[in-house]
Amino acid sequence: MTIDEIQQEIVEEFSGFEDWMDKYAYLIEIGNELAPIDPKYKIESNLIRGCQSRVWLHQEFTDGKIKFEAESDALIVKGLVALLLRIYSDRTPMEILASEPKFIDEIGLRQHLSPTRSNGLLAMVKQMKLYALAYEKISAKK
Amino acid sequence: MTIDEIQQEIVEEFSGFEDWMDKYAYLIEIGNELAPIDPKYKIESNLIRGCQSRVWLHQEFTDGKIKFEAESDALIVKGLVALLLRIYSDRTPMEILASEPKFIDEIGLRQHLSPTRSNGLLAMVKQMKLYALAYEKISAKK
Amino acid sequence: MIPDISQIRKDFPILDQLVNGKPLIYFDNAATSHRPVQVIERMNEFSLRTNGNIHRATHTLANKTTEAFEASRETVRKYLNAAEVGEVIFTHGTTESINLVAFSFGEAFIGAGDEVIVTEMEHHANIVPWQMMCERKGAILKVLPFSNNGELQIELLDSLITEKTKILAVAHVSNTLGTVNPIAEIIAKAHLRKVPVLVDGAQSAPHFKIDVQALDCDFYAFSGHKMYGPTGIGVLYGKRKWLDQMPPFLGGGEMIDRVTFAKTTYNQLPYKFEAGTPDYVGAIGLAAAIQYVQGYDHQILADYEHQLLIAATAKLKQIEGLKIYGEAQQKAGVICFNIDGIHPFDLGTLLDQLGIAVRTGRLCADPVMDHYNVENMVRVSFSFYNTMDEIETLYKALIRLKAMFGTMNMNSK
Amino acid sequence: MIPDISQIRKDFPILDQLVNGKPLIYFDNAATSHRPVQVIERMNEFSLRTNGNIHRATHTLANKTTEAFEASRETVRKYLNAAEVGEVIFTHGTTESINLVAFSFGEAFIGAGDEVIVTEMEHHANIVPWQMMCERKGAILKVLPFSNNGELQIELLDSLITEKTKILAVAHVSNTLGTVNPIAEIIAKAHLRKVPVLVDGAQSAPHFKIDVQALDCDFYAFSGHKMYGPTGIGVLYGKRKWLDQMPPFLGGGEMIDRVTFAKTTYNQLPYKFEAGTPDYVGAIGLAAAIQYVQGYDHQILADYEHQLLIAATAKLKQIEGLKIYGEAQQKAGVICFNIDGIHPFDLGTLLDQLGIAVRTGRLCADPVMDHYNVENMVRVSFSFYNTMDEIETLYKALIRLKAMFGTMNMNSK
Ligand SMILES: Cc1ncc(COP(=O)(O)O)c(C=O)c1O
Ligand SMILES: Cc1ncc(COP(=O)(O)O)c(C=O)c1O
Repeated sequence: MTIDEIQQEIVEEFSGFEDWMDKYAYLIEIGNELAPIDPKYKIESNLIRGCQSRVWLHQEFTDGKIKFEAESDALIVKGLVALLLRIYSDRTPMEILASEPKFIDEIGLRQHLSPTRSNGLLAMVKQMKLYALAYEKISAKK
Repeated sequence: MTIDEIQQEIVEEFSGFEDWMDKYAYLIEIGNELAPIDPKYKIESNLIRGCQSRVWLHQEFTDGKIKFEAESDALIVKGLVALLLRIYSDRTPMEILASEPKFIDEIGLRQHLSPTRSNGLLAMVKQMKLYALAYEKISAKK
Repeated sequence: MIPDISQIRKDFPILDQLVNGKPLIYFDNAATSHRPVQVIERMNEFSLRTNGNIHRATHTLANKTTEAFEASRETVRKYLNAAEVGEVIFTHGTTESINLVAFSFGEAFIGAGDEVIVTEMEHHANIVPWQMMCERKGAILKVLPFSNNGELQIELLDSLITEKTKILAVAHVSNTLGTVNPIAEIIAKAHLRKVPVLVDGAQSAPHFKIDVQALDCDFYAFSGHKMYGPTGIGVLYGKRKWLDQMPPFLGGGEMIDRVTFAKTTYNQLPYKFEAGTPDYVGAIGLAAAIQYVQGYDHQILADYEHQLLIAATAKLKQIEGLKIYGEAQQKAGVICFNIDGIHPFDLGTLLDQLGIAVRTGRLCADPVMDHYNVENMVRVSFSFYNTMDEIETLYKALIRLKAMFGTMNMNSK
Repeated sequence: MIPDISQIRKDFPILDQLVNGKPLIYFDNAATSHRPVQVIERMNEFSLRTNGNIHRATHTLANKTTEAFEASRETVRKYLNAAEVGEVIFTHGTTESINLVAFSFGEAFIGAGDEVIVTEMEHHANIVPWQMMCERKGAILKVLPFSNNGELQIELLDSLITEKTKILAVAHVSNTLGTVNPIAEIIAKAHLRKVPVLVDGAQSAPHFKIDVQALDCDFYAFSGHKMYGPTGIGVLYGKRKWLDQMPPFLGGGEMIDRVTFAKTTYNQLPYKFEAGTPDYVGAIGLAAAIQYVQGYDHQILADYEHQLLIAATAKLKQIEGLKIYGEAQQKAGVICFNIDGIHPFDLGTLLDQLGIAVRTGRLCADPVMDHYNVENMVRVSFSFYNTMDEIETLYKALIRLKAMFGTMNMNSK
């Protein structure tokens, strides 16, 4: 599936929830189910420090695709991290650079990506794009 | 005449003016007519520095009475200075300490004695009282 | 006696709104309180009728403004029971007040090897200015620790103070632990050793009537926006004997007597420390806030806030896995806690969905986080416009959210 | 083109009042301007609906407040055409902005024997902070003089700048002489010698649209209350390359990354320089003021103000014995003068009786007083809400008062 298709899929998953409570419960659930990042990657240099919650982001570039692993200490953030990984991990740099995580807006959780909400999520998206940009350049050189 | 009588006299003099313009014109006139202070007294230690205008105050104590001389660079202030001298100069320390320059209020110029109006006038009154207090103490000791 | 809260709430129309579809419950008063309409109206009236820049003016608007500004100073002086208005300096908040003292007291009195004491429970605003000054001066910052229950270990004070100790800075009320520190006792101890004391009153001024002379503190700092006044205004009280010896902090208009390029002389107190156009509208708003609070019996408001604290504490303690940080004998207006297995960010986010505003995070008190070895906390803080019903609603919300996470944690085990 | 002034005046109800029984004529705009109802309403609405302390919060009111505060920063950034919001720091006014730079730039870059250049026409706020810093650092303050007509002697700049010169601070518009300094030229000259330039924009921001990138200034400071915004808020623009290298000014909340007693690390720009709870209501008011002004064509307002200046200058010059201080080619919004034999205090007092608000005194510019060897001056300063009729009334009032003193002076001769 393309990034956009997965985003669409997520939006549909969330459209079932009438109550915000169910929506957050679901987020928490998928946050809870996200496989923990390998402890050896839970290091300072992978840490994106929001004021309220922390996100660790690790990546590897193989076969032209970036594989991301990530985790957060807050479950709601971790749920959102899981969704972001679902769309952005295992993608080519070009794919990552070409798309925005607009699903967050559409499922009514835009506030969590606001630049004034320092939970680390927006910084995580930025960081993923930066990696994509870097690998893009490297690939182009080859 | 007592201080209070002179204050009453001044209030009557001013009651004739209907227009503020005439009142200020009169103030300026008496300011203008005030004999200048002897230049040798126009010294830093006699200077009361308001932000807007300056007042020089000199005093001498003879025969139980304080004689004040004063001047200001602003004419309106000088007019008020003249009125203050008229009531406070050549008085005993007791007389000075016992009375307030309430005429200023009564002739509608109270604002010029406001503590927030730094034209030097309020400081001049305070200074005259301080001299009176000092001489009072000296006289009492004798 | 309980004040008529429903009447009081009418003065705070901001409270009467829905947030995320639920009636707002505002439990973030320690961060900033709301302003009654009386304060806003006074500022409006002033801006729309009187506004003129203050001091050194001959025209009516400016003179009325100067008078209103100085009358506000007198209102603050009376409220604090300062000896004279020269000791009441308008700043832009607690933070600026403390920075002013750290800088100017530091310039006057602190040299290499000297010592400054703060406590482990201070807000960053009462740590960092001292750190910065100590670094500049080569001085040493020493720390009075607190016990796990949230009380300062006063018994260590005597050994902490040395010949080198130049000043001690302590919060009256902690913004995390809620502890009301025994500052009269601390001040007495410090004064025995000739050490002056700065009291950070950011969290006490909103709750208690302060008497700086009775406390005998050397400096007292607070913010308008935490005590029903506007943002951007605060106060530094300082004893004249110190302020007179301290050099100015900021340079500019009004703090000047006479400027030449060769030499500048400074104005008298309080103006020496008020450089630039002061926030006179803010000062007038702060005075209106003080007058608003004084319209009530201060003790009755304080007692009521205490009842809220007691009730909330009792309720929260019923929640299994909830840990309260700070259980000092004397507490005021603030409860910090965590619930096992729930991240404060998650809790804050979900409470917000229920219309309940609490603060979460590190609360500008990293050393307190480190003390308890946690990354974040949840804080609820009260004002006299809060109600017992709101506490009940908070309790129920926490139970509900806990259940939501309870199932989750099961899954992950 | 002349804007519709009667329409504009409706936004400033304060102008529509009697002072001493006469219609108010407000010619003290350089001291402080008035605020349109749009600014006041925006602040009220905010205080009554949204208020919550900013940053690091999970609840709705605080987040809306943070968003409004940061949106205000963006409004300022656009207005100044700064490259990024990190370069836009909210302070409490021009004075604090300049003190911030004097302190933090001083800490970073200035040592014993280094030199700082200011000009002879600066407001005290752009002299004293540098003096204080130079005294602390053992640095030297040098002065670029102006000619009697009120123009800076730019030709001396090249010889004034030495290897030791670390910074130059200059007003964009003088608050006494009204001179619009050729700051682009000054900046270019200074940059050739690698000297950064701080521009005191207190008197230019209210009159011109500013483009800090086009000017290429390193710092630009201004106050809200002089440009139709609230008191207690101001701005410091600074180039990132400098701000990044400068240590923080005040210590406290928000400017912190992480605090331990051993070591404290600081937040990124602009927060590094915004210690304590900012005056977010003030910032929102300032943004509303900028939006208000931008509702008009800026050039049209500026042109109109210029016409007022030209007309007033011509009128005043008709008065015998009236001397204008400052007759630079490029002037804006301000005329200072004296009338032979009449003390400014007397003139100000009597004009006030006629409802006309002017400023008198030393205007926080002692060196300018010393230059012309006078104790005081009278200043009239204009805003776009002033009218040609008001200038006519001022003229007539001066004639009338002069006559009043004329007779007097006769007497005393
Ligand atoms: C040129 C200039 N600089 C600085 C200032 C100081 O501004 P504020 O008092 O708002 O800090 C003023 C205002 O009087 C000014 O005219
Ligand atoms: C104890 C304490 N000190 C200082 C401050 C700083 O106050 P402000 O941000 O108003 O300067 C606060 C507010 O957060 C506080 O709670």
